[in-house]
Amino acid sequence: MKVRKTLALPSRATLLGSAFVMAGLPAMAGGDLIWARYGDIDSLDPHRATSTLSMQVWDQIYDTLLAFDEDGVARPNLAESWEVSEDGLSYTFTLQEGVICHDGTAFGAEDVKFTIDRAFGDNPSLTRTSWGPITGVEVVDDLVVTVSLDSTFGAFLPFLADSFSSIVCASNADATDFGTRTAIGTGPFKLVSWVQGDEAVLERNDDYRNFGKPVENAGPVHIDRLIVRTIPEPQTRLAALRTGEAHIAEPPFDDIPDIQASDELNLVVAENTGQNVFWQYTVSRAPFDDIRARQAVAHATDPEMAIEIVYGGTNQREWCPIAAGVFGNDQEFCAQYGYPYDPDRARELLAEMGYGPGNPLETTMYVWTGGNRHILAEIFQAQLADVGIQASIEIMDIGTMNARVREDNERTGTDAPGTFNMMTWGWYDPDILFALWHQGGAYAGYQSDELDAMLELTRELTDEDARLAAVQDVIRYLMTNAIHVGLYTPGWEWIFALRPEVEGFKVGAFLHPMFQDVRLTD
Amino acid sequence: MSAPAEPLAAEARVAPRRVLWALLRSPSGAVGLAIVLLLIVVALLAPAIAPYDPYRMASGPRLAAPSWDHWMGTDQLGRDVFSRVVYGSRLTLMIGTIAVGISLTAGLLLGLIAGYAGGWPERILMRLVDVVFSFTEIVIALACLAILGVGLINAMIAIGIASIPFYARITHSVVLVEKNKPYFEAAIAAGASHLRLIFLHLLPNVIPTLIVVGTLGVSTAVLAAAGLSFLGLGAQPPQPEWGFMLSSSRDLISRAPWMMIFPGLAIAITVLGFNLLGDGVREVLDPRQRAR
Amino acid sequence: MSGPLLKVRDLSVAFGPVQAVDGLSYHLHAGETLAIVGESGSGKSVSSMALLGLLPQRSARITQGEAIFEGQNLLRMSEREQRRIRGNRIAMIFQEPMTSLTPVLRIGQQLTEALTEHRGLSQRAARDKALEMLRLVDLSDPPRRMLQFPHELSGGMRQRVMIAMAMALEPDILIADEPTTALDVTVQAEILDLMRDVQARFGTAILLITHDMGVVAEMADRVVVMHRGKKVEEGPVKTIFNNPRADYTASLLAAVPRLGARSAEDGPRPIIAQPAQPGEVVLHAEGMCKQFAGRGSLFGRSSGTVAMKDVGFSVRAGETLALVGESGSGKSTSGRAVLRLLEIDSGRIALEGEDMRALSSRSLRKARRAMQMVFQDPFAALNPRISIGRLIAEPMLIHGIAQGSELDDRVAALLRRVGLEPDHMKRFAHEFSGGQRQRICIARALSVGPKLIVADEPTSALDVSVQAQVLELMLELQQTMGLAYLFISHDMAVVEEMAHRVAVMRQGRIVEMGPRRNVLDAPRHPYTGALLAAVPKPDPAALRQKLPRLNLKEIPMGSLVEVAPNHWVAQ
Amino acid sequence: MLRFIAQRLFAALITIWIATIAVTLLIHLVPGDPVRIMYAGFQTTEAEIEAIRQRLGLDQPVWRQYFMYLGRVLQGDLGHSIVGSQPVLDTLLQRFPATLALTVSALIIAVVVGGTLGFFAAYRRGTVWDFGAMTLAIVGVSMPHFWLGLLLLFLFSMTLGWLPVGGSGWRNLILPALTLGLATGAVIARLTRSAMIDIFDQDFVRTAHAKGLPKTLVLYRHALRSGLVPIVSMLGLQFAYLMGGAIVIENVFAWNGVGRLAIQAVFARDYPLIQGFILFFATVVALVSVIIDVTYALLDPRIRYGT
Repeated sequence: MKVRKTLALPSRATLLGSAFVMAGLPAMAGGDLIWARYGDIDSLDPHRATSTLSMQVWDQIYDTLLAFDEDGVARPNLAESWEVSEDGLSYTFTLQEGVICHDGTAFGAEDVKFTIDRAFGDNPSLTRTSWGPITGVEVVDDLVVTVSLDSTFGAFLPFLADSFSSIVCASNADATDFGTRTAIGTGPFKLVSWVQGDEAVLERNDDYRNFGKPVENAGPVHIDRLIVRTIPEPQTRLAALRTGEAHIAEPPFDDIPDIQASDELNLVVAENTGQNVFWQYTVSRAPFDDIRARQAVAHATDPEMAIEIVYGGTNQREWCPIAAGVFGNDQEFCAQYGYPYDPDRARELLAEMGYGPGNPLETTMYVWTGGNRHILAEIFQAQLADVGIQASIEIMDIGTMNARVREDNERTGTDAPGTFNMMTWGWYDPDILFALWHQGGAYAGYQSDELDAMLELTRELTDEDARLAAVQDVIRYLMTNAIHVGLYTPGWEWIFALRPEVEGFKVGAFLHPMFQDVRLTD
Repeated sequence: MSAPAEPLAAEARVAPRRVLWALLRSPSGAVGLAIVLLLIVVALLAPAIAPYDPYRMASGPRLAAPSWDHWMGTDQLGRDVFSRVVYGSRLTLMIGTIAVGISLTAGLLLGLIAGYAGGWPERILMRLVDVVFSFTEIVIALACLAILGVGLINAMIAIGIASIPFYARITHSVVLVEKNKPYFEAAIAAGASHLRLIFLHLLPNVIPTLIVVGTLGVSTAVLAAAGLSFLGLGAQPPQPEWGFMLSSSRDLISRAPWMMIFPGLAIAITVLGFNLLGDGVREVLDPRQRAR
Repeated sequence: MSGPLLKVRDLSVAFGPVQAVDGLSYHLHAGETLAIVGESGSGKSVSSMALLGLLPQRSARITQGEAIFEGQNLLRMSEREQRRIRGNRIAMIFQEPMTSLTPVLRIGQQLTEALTEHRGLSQRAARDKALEMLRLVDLSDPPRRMLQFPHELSGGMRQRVMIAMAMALEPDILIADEPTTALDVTVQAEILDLMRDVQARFGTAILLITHDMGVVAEMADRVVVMHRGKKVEEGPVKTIFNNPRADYTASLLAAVPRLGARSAEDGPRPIIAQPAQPGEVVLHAEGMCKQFAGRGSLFGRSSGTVAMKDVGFSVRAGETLALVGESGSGKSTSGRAVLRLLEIDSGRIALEGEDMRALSSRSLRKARRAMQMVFQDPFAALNPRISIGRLIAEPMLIHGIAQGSELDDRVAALLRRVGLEPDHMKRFAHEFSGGQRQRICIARALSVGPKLIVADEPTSALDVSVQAQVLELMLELQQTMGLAYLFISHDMAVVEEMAHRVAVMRQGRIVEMGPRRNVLDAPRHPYTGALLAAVPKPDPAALRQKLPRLNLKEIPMGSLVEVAPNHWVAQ
Repeated sequence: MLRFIAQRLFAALITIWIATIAVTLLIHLVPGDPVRIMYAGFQTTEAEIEAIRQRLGLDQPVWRQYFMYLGRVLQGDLGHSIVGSQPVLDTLLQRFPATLALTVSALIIAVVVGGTLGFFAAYRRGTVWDFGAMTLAIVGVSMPHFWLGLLLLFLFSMTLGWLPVGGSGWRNLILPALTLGLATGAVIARLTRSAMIDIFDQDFVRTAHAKGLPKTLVLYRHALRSGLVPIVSMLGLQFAYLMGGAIVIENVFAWNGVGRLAIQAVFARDYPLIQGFILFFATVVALVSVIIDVTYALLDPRIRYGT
């Protein structure tokens, strides 16, 4: 049983280790590292975007109060230490001394207050609820800050290790172009320029010091510049890697076996990503207001076969509504309530509902673009067709899909059949379930006071064991009701192909790439 | 689009039988007609021609190169590319018919009305048409898709709407020429009513040009739809639409080039067919062209 | 060196299977003018283009024959040798002066390039020569002309430029292919004068290709008559005109209307025994004005062109009023205005006493029964996609005159009336010749029993022999049915044949109007006089005087004053 | 001539003005709630959605929205994109040089290749050369340009490894410019051929031949110079099509111009960005057509000397 998985770079990635060994030749200092990705960041403002692509760049510019260690546990980082009040409603953080923002100003309590106030300001953070029930921030002195909560919040500390809580220096307040041309943080790199859709150029922050990230180098990074370039086509990225136009990139999935077989490129496959992919249904309307329809879809699909075909074993079946590596994830526990591939059972359920060979259940499956998910969807579509569910596929951007799902869930008074979708989330804590399923959360339709109460409990409890039990209650509830049916993990941007000259590249828990140790050898 | 902006000569009245015969004698017309007929036959007989179910996965091994079993190889889900290309012809014909149907009907009416009415309604209408035309079809189509949302049917509608200005302009220019011919004044002098003038006198003289333009328009529509599908805005899986097949072959271009080559060829040949047919019809209907 | 300058023997040219020129032979002596005359399709242009290798290379083929010029066969020369002859020894001018000059090049360059090419003159010398030539062809301010572009010159000026260009190298032969056909009659006269001057000066032989017997009579020393690709007759101009041997020549000459032939008569030639005489006033128009808007832009309108100013006339039943004038005089505008095919700015039009401009569009459609139109171009006047029968039936259908089999009977009767077969009904316009089409147009106009027919240059697109037949039909119809004609034409001879009364138009105004005899035989307005003097006479014996130069500024263009009973002249 | 330029500029302004109306209406034609669709991220409350609606002015009547929008456009403010909330105009201007580089180099390729092919096909009309050139052209016209792009990519980048596959820089420009240029060149070849055939059939060409001028002189001085007028006049439209084609080609080659931005915007239903793009596109096309109109007016003395 693996409740938590350590950040073990999997066996294939031990090539990396051997690269270290081979590096008897001295590593070159400096150089530009080009990291090619399929898409660009949406914003440099950590309050204005939610995409993994954005977070991974924020990590390089900003730093966080806490940091996840290799096991995904929040550890001190910019905050050297903290104290929790008796009632658990007030957290006092003591900050590291001598940290300097990119513009040269000293980092301190004001910056923390600025960041949190901003997240709750006029144009609040898109992930505001995940900050927790914060009521106020008080600057005690330059390096001490107190955050007050309305109620206890079990996910508070993990959140402070996540990129959404990146500390934005107060000196950004004067910049009208914050988020586009200005981004002052305390992270390992400074922003040089960003051309949207093209590339962001970052340069080494010579004042950077690492306190809590699980890397060896505590000082400034070795490379001179990090260039984050957008190359949407997988083949193009691969070619760019091969020609040296890029150093790190996500390879095309179909080429992974070839890459593994040759030693031309190295692979780093992140685990403990916090990502999972699941079925989500429009529960408010027919046909998915009937649990049998939801169960039929779940039984009719065979994720193991599909991911084997599409991803060739680089990811795993995920039974739980939260991803492996996240607190509360337990495959064995979840599997008891899961829906194994069982087309006969699916047909039975459908027959009970009055569907049959001449009368298929017609619905629509939403999928978001990229990561070969459209192929996966086609496989699922065929599997569903096999039991008598006719699902048309609509492929759309993740933003559009979120909107459509929300619209579908909230729309009432219509005869239009409900839809279902291959939803994806990446999160560091089971608190995601609150954000998704609590009333006012992402998915309306299947909400009840009962579930709300269970979810609230997962937030309020701070004791690990008690919280675990509460989380598992929620999981059981979601799974037995076939509301949130896990499919696989991880889901996107978790495989990195590296040119052999790249050394020391690490991907931390919950998919935080770290360049602190990276060197370019000749 | 490279269709004739100028109307065909009105003298070019050729009996339907002779059109076909003349068409067969012009090299481009004959080849074009052959390709288009082939496309229609393939579309109609798709179930008989395709050796496999175009949607069935694992009809063969995944990403198999072309062979006796799979003439055009298989795709990443083991579907038979040849069968998918065959079934794709149905979608292609549908795209051509619907998109051109929309734009032709609307453009024809707009152009006829504007050209016939004259005066300020004409000026305003045609100014508007010119402006929209200058946005180019793809941008209008994108705007339509932004409104309607993605999908093959929406893409067809979007392409249809996007080409309306083109047909309106052509119709208008033909109407202007025809309207200034004495036969039209003769009809006015005979006391003909508006409807008679529009539908009995103008329309038959506009139609031949529009047949040519419409035929060429099918090729434009097919190209545009394939383009939108290629961008992911048109056909959705598992539709065996050629442009969409091309786009899903992109990631496999070096591993399975056949996935890119055959659907692309299918588009090119179809478009070529309609282009040749359009050129052929124009040659037949326009004696000035024939003299060349 | 004596003997002919150019000897053409047995020349045949084929366009695909069609034999355009069939065994043509003639010769041309130095300094003489040889006219090749024929109707459209006779092969006269093709034969001359063949001499210079200007036939379209892909479609035309010289099947046999030779053209000996200075001992060399022009037809068998290499491209290079041909080029040395072209423009240099044999020059050519064409029918359409508006399109024969390159629009994007200055006149100067077009004049000098052949000089530098053939003579190797320096730019400066070529320029001097070009200026000299422009002076020679009587163009004002030559240095300025050199810098102008073709579109800045009028048609007559361009043809002068063409002549200057052709004559600059002092060629031995000038081929003039319908050089004046596209020009107004007064301009034509000037150009013909100029050609004669130039010929006298340089001693050039002219090969004149034309369909106009008047031009032939004025210009030619000898004539070759062609018909359907073959030469039917050749001889000195006087012989051809006075004693034509071939029937075709004779009939051609007979069909040519001669100005002055009917000067002794009051009205047109009677075709039937008891021709209808002019009766009640059918059409009365007065004070018609029309200004065409300038190029419309959203900033406003540039001042437009005046098409018609204070035009008024009346036409009686059984009477023909002819509107004559040169291009742009407003005669067609007047005709269309009367039918309300275009809206006039002011004025009154009354048809049988009813104010046409006051009618609603619905009642106008009804009123149109009383007036019909016959157009210039019979090829364009018939909807190509509607059968002849339906076209003729259409006005009757619209006005509810007949239906079903009665309609068919009427159409058949009308076809017979204009000299066509009833079984032509099912055919389409393109299956008929030009003359037949014009008959169909007339039948269609007649179908609703109109009182007035506006005929806008009804024969100017037709060959002379066909023209004569159509005119006769029109006369016969008028005399039997008492039709009123508003007959629009630029051809004074045709007008003389058709009209009871004549109105002469210039620049949108009527400058003279009165009985035909008065106006044509004793014109009171200088412009009418000039117009009449410019008409080439198809009579080689007639001696031609130099045209009097009109001082355009002094032509009276004021309101009409009655100088004799019913004879009005602008003051 | 000045009057002509003023007229053309005025027409361009009308185009742009109508474009502003069109893009304002666009957002109202969207079925459903555009704000919901745009801001569907995560954790937006009803109150926030209402606030966004107000900020975008969507709670106002349409006509007022239009004037608000127009007012902002006149100040050079095209609003902020939803994704990343960047100023739309900045984003477009940042990306436009790439599109301009692509379209201009493609236009040059198209004119050189297509113009030459069309000219010689017209000159050698009816010969094997003509047939060959026109076969090539019609195949070029019929080929989907994204497919041509993929084929070139496959050949030059994947198989031969001569050229890079994507990204910025002049070497990366070669393939997309070639693809777009060849596709447009095929169209231009056909247009040029028929324009030149019209010219060759003109009386003045016959006049020039009759003067005994050498063929090349007739060809270049008389025919080609006259032919340039109709050919240049059709380039305006071709440029618009090039800009349109660039949208697809930029996506094939990951060329980072406004076209790729547009597609991303459509996918994300980022309406302010879509609106801005359409307006921007219309403006560029309108201005380019003014430039091209003025160019051909300069070539054509009939317009230059205002008749």
